[in-house]
Amino acid sequence: MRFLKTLGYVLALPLILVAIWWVSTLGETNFFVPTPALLAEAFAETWLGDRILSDVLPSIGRLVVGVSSAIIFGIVTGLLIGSVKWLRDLTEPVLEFFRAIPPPVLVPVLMLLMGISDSMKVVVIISGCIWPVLLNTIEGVRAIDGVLSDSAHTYGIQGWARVKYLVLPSAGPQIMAGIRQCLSIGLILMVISEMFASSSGLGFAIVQFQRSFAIPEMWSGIVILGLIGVAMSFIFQWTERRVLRWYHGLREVENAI
Amino acid sequence: MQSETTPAPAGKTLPGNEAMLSVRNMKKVYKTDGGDIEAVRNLTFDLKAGELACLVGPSGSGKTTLLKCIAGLMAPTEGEVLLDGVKVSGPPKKMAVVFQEYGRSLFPWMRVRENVELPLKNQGVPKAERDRLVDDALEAVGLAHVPQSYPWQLSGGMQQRVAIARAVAYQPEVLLMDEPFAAVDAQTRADLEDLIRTVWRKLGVTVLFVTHDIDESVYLGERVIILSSSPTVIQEDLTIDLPDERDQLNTRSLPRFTELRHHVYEQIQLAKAGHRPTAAAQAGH
Amino acid sequence: MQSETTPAPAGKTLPGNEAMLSVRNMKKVYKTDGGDIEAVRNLTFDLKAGELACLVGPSGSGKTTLLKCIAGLMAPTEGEVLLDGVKVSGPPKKMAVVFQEYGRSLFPWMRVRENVELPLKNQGVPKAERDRLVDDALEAVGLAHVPQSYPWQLSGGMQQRVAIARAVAYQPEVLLMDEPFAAVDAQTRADLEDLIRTVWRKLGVTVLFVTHDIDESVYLGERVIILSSSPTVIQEDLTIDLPDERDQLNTRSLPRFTELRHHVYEQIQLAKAGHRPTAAAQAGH
Amino acid sequence: MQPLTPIFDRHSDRPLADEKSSGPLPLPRSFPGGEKPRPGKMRRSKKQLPGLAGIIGFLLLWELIPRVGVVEPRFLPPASEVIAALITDFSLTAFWVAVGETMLAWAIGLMMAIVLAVVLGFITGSSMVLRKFTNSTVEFLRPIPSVALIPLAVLLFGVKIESTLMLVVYASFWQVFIQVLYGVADVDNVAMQTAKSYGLGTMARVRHVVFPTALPYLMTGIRLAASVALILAITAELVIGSPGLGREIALAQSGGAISGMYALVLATGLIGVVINLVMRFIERKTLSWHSSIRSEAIV
Amino acid sequence: GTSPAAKTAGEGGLTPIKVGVITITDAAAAYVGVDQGFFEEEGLKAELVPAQGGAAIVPLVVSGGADFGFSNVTSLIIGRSKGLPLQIVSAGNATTGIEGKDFADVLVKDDSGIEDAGDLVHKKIAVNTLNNISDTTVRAAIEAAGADGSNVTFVEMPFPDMRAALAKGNVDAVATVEPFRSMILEDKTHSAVSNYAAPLTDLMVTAYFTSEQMAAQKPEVVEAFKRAMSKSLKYSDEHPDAVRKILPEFTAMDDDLVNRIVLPRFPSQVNRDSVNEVAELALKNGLIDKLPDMEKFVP
Ligand SMILES: Nc1ncnc2c1ncn2[C@@H]1O[C@H](COP(=O)(O)OP(=O)(O)OP(=O)(O)O)[C@@H](O)[C@H]1O
Ligand SMILES: Nc1ncnc2c1ncn2[C@@H]1O[C@H](COP(=O)(O)OP(=O)(O)OP(=O)(O)O)[C@@H](O)[C@H]1O
Ligand SMILES: O=C([O-])O
Ligand SMILES: [Mg+2]
Ligand SMILES: [Mg+2]
Repeated sequence: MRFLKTLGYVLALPLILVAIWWVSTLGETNFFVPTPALLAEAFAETWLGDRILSDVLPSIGRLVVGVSSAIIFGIVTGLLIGSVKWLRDLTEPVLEFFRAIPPPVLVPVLMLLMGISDSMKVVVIISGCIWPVLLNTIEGVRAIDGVLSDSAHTYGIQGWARVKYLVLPSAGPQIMAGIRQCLSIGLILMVISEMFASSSGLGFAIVQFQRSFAIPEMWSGIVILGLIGVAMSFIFQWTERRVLRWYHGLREVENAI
Repeated sequence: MQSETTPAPAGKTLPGNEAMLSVRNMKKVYKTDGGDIEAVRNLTFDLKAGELACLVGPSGSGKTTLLKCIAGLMAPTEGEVLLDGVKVSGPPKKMAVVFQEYGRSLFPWMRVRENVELPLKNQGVPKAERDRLVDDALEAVGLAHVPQSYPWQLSGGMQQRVAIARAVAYQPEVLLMDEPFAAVDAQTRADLEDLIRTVWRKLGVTVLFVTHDIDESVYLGERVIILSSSPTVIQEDLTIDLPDERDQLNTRSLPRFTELRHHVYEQIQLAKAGHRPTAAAQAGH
Repeated sequence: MQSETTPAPAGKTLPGNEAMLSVRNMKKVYKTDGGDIEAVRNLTFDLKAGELACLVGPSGSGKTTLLKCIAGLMAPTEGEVLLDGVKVSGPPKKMAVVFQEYGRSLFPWMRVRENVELPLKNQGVPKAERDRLVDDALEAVGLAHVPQSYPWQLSGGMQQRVAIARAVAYQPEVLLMDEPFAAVDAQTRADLEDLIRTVWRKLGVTVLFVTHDIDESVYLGERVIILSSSPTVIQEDLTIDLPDERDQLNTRSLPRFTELRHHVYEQIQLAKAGHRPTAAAQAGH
Repeated sequence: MQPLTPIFDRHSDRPLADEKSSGPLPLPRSFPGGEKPRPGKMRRSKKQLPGLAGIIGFLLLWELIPRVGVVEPRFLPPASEVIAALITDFSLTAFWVAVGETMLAWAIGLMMAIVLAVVLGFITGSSMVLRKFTNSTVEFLRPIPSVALIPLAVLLFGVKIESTLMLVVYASFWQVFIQVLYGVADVDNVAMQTAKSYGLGTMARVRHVVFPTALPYLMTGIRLAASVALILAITAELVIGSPGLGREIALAQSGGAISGMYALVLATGLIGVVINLVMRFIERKTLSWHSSIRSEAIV
Repeated sequence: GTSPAAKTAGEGGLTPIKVGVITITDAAAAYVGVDQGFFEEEGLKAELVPAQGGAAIVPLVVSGGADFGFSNVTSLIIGRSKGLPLQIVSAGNATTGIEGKDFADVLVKDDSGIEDAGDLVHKKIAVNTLNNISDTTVRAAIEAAGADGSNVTFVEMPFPDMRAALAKGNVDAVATVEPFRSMILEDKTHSAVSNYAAPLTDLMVTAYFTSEQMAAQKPEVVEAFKRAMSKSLKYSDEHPDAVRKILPEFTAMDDDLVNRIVLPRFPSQVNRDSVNEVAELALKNGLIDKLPDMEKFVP
């Protein structure tokens, strides 16, 4: 019963949207906007074969490596920068500088420094999706309640213990917001990283389809991206409910009316 | 550096190295965008090791400010705080603080037991001893039945008792408590008062105890330090000459108890009315 | 649905439409991942319009829970709360609540004055009247000098007084207060007690006042409702037959005052000790 | 014939009068009115010092990498060369026209994204049902790269600013939206109950309780979105070819003007730094009550 | 959508048209034509809309956002075979047909040991677009040299990045065009094969196109455009100096580079045989499933 309800929530809006799309593409045909049937057909033809192995899986592999490195690196640096005021003052302008550089101009530089390799693509992914984690961690660390921080301080909880028992849990909700952003940006950058110096991958395939006017196939690739996004996000939300159990409990009790 | 209308107000001081805790000419000014706020003007007093002193004073007189300076959480604007002769510049070791904002001082992501256990764990106290200390403390504050609850699942008074249990289990050398019984009922309060005295006697801990309850200050303390209203100086530093053995029924019905509480009450009323002590009006009465 | 060992505990009820506030067989169970917690088992009592009742009970006995149910912030698990004969299903109009967690109930992004002003502004009270009400309320709680401070720039007691000022300025018909004086000093407390009685008499507001201070409950209330320990029933519903005109010195020295406070004290001790009332043991003493 | 603004023609430089001395991108003043006494100014400029040190350190590193031969200078010119090229750019009208185009797309796009995301975020965030109902769709749409939408954008709007705007809005919307969702969920129970019990209606609660609570999250979202919007504005110009810094970068690349290209990239990064300074300034004003700001004020 | 060109004649009775172009040497003839007034002579007021390649230009033309577009022939063949109603109306540019003196080359390092197309087997070659004209012609050249054309690795890389990639050894060869060809030749490199000149005869690399809809609705505008382009191409082919003069106006090449590069030919007639040949090559390489209907594609 609860499962059905959840399923209803997950599927209701997508079904409505597909229905709207279906109705609105009934009459005319636009080359760049395929009908649902055409898209479904293209999807089955394109992806339900060895492309899963040759294009999708390697991409997901790079994505996972990139996103997890970004999360870890973002949290660690964020903790440092968030807790040490002078470090924040020192690094903020440089970080802001890099944050504003578009990946398409960053990639050639990375290619210069690292050559054409998987690790270059992973670095592209990291370079883009680390920011939400980093910024949210910094802000989360800065927002720690003063009384709580004082309590930890007086009981001699410092260094790693402070991070583990105070800083991470307290900044947790905000860090989670950052991670959630990080996942989808990582996916976007996976596509962008495969637009340069590559010859396979999901992003590469989408760009190829776009260039060769295989429009239904291109959209079907985008659908795959969306589905990966949904899958990652569900895994993430499941994890989050557990990691932040106290938080959701704290916020949701007493909301009976 | 004293203005002439407010003579140097001072509590009891001790010679040389007898003092455990020394507050010397402490002044605290808060800087805000609306201008400076002089919360504490000048405080000087000593606490000797193992002393139990109560601190009373009107609301907003700087009790919390003073405690935070002693705990090394804030730097005084002028003057200094010495602990065992060493200037306090950060939270000292083996000091426990029960904050007035008890609700915000508990870690909402930890269960009650974990909250109490954390400082001990952090100190590397072995598991067995830690368990014993935590169990005893929770038992003592009457919370042995909720170790697995989160703080936000508890009532206000229960939260406050968790904070007290945490401080007691920590077995500190110096214990600072900021209105620790404000949220508990009369009976529990009496029990907790006795708990503090027991702990104090057993461990020989130095206690500075902020309270608004005048009876409580007299019942608990060996000394009651009365603060003037802000900008704060010491209104009076009163020795409580009641017998060392105290109990709720007998001690409170002693005539001397009534005398003392009357005296404290008067002094607080004076303080609230803005009366400030003269340099001469120091020491016991 | 009563278990046989705990007979229907009930406070005073009124016939038909005389009651302003009716609590009927209220039960509250908190669902947690560690199992259900039965905070309140069964409460029934009425308050007539313009009555001032105090609520006392051991820490964790469900006073805050009860207040939140009355304020329509939580739904009782069983039973109901009626206000003017209408079932409460959301926060009713013209009700003001002073929360036990005063610190968290003030908006940190608003200055003191804005905090007090907000409910009035929200009601569309004209500027001039609003200013007058806010000024009066801040004056009454002794905070006329800090309207431009943020709550977190105030001491604990000052924050609590801001919350009181907000409730008083709102001019509610029903006023619920959850240990509103816990953080203020004795003298301020006395002043605020008199303030509440003045406001109550002037506006004819119905007040339910939670306190841990037994003297306070007797001094303030026309009635003291004593709760048992959790799972909660009513231990006793006591009428305070003191003269209507009360003042801090005289009222508190009346022999009847001492009698009443002793009685309340005993009942709370019983409640704490786990004693539960029998069905017969109702009404005045 | 429309002015074909190529990479601002280096042959017909039309220096803007006093552009350099007046400072092309004035740093925001950190205090209103500027009537604060000198010490305030001193403190502020002292506060910027470490940041300046960080920048200088970065530039030194950049200078060194090509100089010691990690990469060849003709592919990654040393910082000094690029800065020189950038300073030349500063005196060209066409550069400022391109910056203007990009900043226009950035500002309009970011504004639209913020307004949309705030409105939809607050509506969605305040209702459990709505949040569950839209969850899967939101998660599906978020990872769709703006660049994949280029044909659709061109189809709808042609090679005009609207195309760039669509991509900018699409990409930066999600940054703000998700932050708002989390911010709305962060409301303190006691604060919310206080508002309810004093009869504040839904709108009043959103305004007085939910919004201030979500504000720190929102500010982070806006800071994220601000740079994503800048990135997308430039990428769209780069890929679609609509006018602005991105097209200038593409032109510089295709003309082999490596220093010129990096000068533009440097300019992009500097715009990012300036945007952040402005954001920090706004944050100090709007979040002065928040523990992240006030704890620093006290220490 | 209906183009405004037919209805609204601008001042002087000129019909405004929009032409989506890429700002590269290949499209120079259109700029020369506008400069020389050939479009006005035919009653057209041409606005050249710079865009960044097929991804933007094709939807632009199909949606009526531009009346004509410029693209490489292979892309048009692919689009046509996927069902896009594209029609070639004019030649764009063509190979010089002279090995080693064409505007496109596969360049390799001098010390690579690669001397001709046959040596490219097993190598990694950068092309700017995979599955398009470059890789198919390179493969054809390798096969023409008697080697196995399926045994090379192509990687996609924007032209501007190829020089560094080759120098760093990230790739073994780069299939490049002017002006990058001339820049890369400054390093110690040489041509392994001129991939546009060698394998096919008289290759027409790019073309101007329109949509069938436009061709049906405003045949007179299309005819006028054809005539104007024909004149422009002829003039450009005969006056390389005029081409070199105009290049700095829409690319970022400096004078020195402009004078060094090899210009393509600008044939005034569409070479249908070449289109056929390219289409067959595309079919062979699996870029398309069936040959386009030449009658409709190149009427
Ligand atoms: N962060 C702050 N910024 C500005 N002023 C402050 C700050 N904290 C405290 N104050 C001011 O300092 C004075 C003393 O405050 P403090 O909290 O020490 O009083 P207190 O004696 O603990 O009062 P209470 O009994 O009400 O808790 C008050 O006037 C208060 O407004
Ligand atoms: N959110 C919650 N989740 C689970 N249990 C709760 C929650 N809130 C309160 N309780 C439990 O309900 C009981 C009554 O709590 P309540 O806060 O009403 O007590 P109280 O009478 O106000 O106590 P105090 O005087 O200490 O404030 C307690 O046992 C408490 O642990
Ligand atoms: O949406 C982006 O393509 O970054
Ligand atoms: Mg205090
Ligand atoms: Mg309570």
